[in-house]
Amino acid sequence: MQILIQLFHILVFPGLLFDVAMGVLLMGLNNKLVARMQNRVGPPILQPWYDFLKCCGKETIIPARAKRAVFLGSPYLGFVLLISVSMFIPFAGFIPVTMGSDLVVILYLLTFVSVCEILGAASSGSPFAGVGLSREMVAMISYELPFVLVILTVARAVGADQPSGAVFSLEGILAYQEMNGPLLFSPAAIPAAIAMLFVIPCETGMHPFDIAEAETEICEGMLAEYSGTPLAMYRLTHMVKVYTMSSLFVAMFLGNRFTGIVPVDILIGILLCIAVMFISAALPHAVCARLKVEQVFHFYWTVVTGFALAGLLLVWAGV
Amino acid sequence: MNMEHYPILAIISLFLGAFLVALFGRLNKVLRNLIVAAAVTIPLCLMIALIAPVMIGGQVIGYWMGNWAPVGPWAIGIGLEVDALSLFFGLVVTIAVFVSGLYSFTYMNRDDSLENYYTLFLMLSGSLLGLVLTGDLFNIFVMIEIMTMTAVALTAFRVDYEGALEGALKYMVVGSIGSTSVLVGIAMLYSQLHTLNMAQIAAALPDHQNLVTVGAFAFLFLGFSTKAFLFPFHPLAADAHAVAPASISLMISGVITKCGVYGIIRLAYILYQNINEPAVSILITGFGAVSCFICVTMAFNQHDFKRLLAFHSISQVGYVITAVGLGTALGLSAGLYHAMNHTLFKGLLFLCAGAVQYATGSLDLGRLGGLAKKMPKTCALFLIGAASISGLPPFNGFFSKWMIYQASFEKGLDTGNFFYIVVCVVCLLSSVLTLASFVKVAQSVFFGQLQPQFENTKEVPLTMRIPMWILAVLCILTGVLPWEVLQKLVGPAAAAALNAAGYIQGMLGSGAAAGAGAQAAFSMEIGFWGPVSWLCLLLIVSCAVCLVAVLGTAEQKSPEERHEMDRRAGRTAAFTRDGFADAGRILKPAEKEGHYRNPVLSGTTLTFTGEKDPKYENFFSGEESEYSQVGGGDLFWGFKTNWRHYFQGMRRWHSGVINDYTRYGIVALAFVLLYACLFL
Amino acid sequence: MIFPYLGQAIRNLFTKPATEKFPLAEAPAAQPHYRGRIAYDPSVCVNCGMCQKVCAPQAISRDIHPLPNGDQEITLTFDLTSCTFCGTCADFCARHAIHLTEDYMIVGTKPEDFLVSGTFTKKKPPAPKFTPEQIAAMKAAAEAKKKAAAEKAAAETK
Amino acid sequence: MFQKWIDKSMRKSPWIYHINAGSCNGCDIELVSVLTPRYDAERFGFHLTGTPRQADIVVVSGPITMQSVDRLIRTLAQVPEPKCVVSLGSCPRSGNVFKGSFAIAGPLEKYTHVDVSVGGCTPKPEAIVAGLAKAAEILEEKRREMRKHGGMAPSPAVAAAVEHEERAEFGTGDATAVRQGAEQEADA
Repeated sequence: MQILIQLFHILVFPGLLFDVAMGVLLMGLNNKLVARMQNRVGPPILQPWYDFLKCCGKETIIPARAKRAVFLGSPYLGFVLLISVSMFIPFAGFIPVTMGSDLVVILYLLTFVSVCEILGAASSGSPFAGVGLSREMVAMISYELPFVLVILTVARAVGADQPSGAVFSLEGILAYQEMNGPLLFSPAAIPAAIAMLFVIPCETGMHPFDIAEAETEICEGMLAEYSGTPLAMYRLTHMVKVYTMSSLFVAMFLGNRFTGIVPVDILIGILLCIAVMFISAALPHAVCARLKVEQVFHFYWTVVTGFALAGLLLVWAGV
Repeated sequence: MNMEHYPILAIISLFLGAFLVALFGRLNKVLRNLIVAAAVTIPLCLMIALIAPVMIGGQVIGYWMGNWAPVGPWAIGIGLEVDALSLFFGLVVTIAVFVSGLYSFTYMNRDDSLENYYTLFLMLSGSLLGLVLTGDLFNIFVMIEIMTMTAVALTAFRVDYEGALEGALKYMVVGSIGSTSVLVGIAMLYSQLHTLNMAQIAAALPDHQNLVTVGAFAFLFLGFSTKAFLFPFHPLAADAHAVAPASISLMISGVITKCGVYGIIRLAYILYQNINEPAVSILITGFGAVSCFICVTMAFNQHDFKRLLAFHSISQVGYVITAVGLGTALGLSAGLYHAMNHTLFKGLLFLCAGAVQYATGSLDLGRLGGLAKKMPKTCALFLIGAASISGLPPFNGFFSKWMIYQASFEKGLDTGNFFYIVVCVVCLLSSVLTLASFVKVAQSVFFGQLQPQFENTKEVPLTMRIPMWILAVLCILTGVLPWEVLQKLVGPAAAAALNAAGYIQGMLGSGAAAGAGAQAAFSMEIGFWGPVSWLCLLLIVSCAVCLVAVLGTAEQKSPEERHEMDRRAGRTAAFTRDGFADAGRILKPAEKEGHYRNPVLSGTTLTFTGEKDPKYENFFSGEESEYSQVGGGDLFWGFKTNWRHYFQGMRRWHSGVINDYTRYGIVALAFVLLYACLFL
Repeated sequence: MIFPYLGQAIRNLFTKPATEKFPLAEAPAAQPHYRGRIAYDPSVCVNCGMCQKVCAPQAISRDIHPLPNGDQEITLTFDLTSCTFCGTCADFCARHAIHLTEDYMIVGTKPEDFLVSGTFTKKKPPAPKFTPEQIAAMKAAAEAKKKAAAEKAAAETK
Repeated sequence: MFQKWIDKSMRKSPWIYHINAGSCNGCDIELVSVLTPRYDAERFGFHLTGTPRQADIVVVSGPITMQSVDRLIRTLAQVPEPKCVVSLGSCPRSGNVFKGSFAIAGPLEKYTHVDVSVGGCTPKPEAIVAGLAKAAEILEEKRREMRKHGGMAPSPAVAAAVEHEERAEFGTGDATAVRQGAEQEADA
């Protein structure tokens, strides 16, 4: 019986189906909000779902030069890895996999998901994909530094009184927030939260920072040679990553169990995810133009790292 | 024959093998290979046999050569001391020696005078094993000398290879600085303590502390860090590894650096037991972190596959030294675990580089590309190695790096010293840069477009791939079962290093005393990470995804089937527009022939004479797809432009001139001496 | 990295979007003098061919098909896919048979969706009442009468 | 299982790839203006992509100049099935004022079957939106037919042949020659 509940948790509620549904919802809302901010009607909320279905229906062309196994395999591997990441992140009190979710493990799994996309691009053998994957790598280098600093800050802020000095596991962080309120309200964590809000658009490749899939400059960059179901899987990974990152932010800074009543918690959790997505992804998308490669790198290693370092120093000083 | 004699037997079998190959090697090839194979497998079996008593039993083997038992407190003869730490490094050495020997049977078959090669190779392996197992300080110096000289000779084995002699010369000159500083250190210690046996030194040192022993510490530390190619000495590592044959660069980067690490651990944890002093810990961790960061950024720009791997091996050794320098139990076990992982995945990567060189003859990242289709198995092996070194979860690099971050962060919090937080961030950052450079290698060697001249490269023979598969399987095993490896191998080794009393008692006691060797009492409160249960989680989710994928999409027919279906159903091309004719005839949109190439109608698609079906060609915004590989130097443009001043400084600094490198060595020696006198 | 128009973007969230409801509602009318689809009134046309002569992209084709009773059945086809909607034909048409309407929804899947044609039959001009000989004779009679009148006038003045 | 949904979703998310075969850029700016807030084609899921691999509707503008024929043919071949071709403005369909010039390589019909044409020399954005919506519907039918034919939409040539017979009486081509061409090819 326990297995069935476990399977339900893995495959349906906080697992596969819920992630996909939330990913589609968040991406649809994101497009709608961006459109409304640009004073136009914007696509229906379920548009990402129609895009996914349409891509599934299309023919899959495998270029002669591509390495077939890696070309077809890496989209699915990337998606499955991302679902396993989103299962580490507790949502509204539900921890789908009782395996102890650790921030460093999540950091490295997210890196693995981007590596899968890079492998797919490399295996397609197209020069556009080559440029795309080099830009994706530069983007990864640029957002990894602030992301690491934020993780260290949160671990220190939560674990100050613990014997080991730092709590990296998300359950510990949530337990701490249950006792003394969301982390966001303590002054030390505000710069770290701002830094994290900047990291989310670059990690998920949203508009101002999507130097890897710039459709105008390098013809869809990494996905230049993809069509059909592999392309659908990559776009689905892109959508679910938006959900994973915003639910990670909610788990890290806003806590999980708000009222104790499960359905209400889930609703609040969803609304918070939407709010985080709006601030971090929709606003910059509607307002800014795409940055150049070294502008992204320069911006992340000076402004965003400045916020993250300020957070770390504040926490270090024991505020 | 009880297992007292196993250590000396292992060392002797290697040296004996070297001697026999020198004698009979020239006679016939098969005999020579047989001797080498025997000489290489015996120590491995002996070391594995020793695991049970030493690692799990916790016994410390003290073995006096020539049965010169100690007289009272004074140790006269040379003693072999094998505790869990020595055995751990012994295992690492013998695995690398076994794999490298197996690999060089086929890898070197295109060279000549191979008996010299195998003599030097077995001498090198014997000296490495001797260095690790000996309990006598001067014996360590003797083994270091043999190791350096044979490594120099082997680096220059392919004399005609461009840069081989220069690399070997540099290695000899700067290597000898290291050896002489070790010798000076030993002399200073001997002058104070009148003994050379490490256990006795460890016992006598605490009450003989004066300026001379502090100077000896500085000399010894610098000598060992030269062997480990740490910060000021790392450029020569790149020159030496890049030109040596692949099996030898595996030995240099995988094992010789580990002996430098072993020396530093022995020095700081057992002899002087001063690792917990903040000054010593900061010195060692500082060296480790700086060499880790500088070598990763240097590796970023390399154009040669093996030079890039060389710089990466020094940055990984930097990780190990950082972890070792922390002094906490968690830090030391993280360092040891990463040392073992490093030998495995770095060996695998060097053997892949050797395979690429064997198959295509070139290692230039700018010219290679698209080898995945020609050498699929080597590409798979390379991906396993690259995933392990960049620390992706199911592979072994991840767990040890994670332990290092956790250890350095907690050390920073306990001591309240912000230096360790900076070290932790630098390590995390180097991990991303490692991943970046291996993405660069993957794109410019295996993926991307194949250059016409490498059209007929073939896969390397199976005998070369077996050692690579051994290393790959070990990489995956140590990655998927981290807790077992920690309990069985790394834990006892760390415990042995931490309790110096056990070491002394083991040696000077009744020679086979049952030392303490209790399981390390350090608390391993790493966040829980069960890779096995994570993998079955992956399995469940991937089954669900594949189920949906199979149901959802229309079945994809291959182009030939589709063509056949068209033909059978009579649906063929007969364009009806007035400018057309039936299939096959060249269309003449414009009457004049001129430069313009007429499209030909073939089947259902319009193509051009002599050009492949554009549908399956890469998208070149309409142009005919010709060779234009994006790889090697033109990747990571954004990062390089932002850091161009740093990289220009690095290029000026790594001038490649021997006197510059020796000057850096002397400056480093002066700095360490000054630092030791001031702070220790 | 600055965030321009942030305030404007937030305000837009709460204002009505400026998008036309085109496909859901019917298409908005074009500007007053928009040159759209060609309308050809065959009844007025006299087949002078001026429009065909001045049409730059030769979009207009004329097909004159003689009928058995001598009439001509003339069809003019305007091929909208090769028309640049410059309106020159409408200006030069003396009979104002062609004028460009404001219908811009020129969308079609088959070529003949874009063909505007009109046919009219040009009556055979009525046969002259007199045959040429009769005309010659009548002419001769007229002159004779004129001559006679002139002689009579001359006689009276003498 | 999802097949019906997928057919419907073909109409709901048609992605556009624009090929400029020598156009005067009048139609190009009109096409891009379709995505602006005033006309907002994104309401119906239209999305301008960078590669033909991700395209469903290929919009061609301009009178197929000599230089652009190679590129047009290669790019059209690289679009995955079911695809639609939309000609924008009157140039692709007839060459407009450049008809008969040495520099253009004939109407678009010569290289592929044009599904929808949007007339007007720079057609108004509403006309383009209507044309694209029409193409989206055709996409859905093509997808349904593709499923019946087992993964391969009827090749454009056949569609052209069938369509030509209806127009045979229009007198621009001899239908019978067409059928012989088909049989000849069939048994070859």
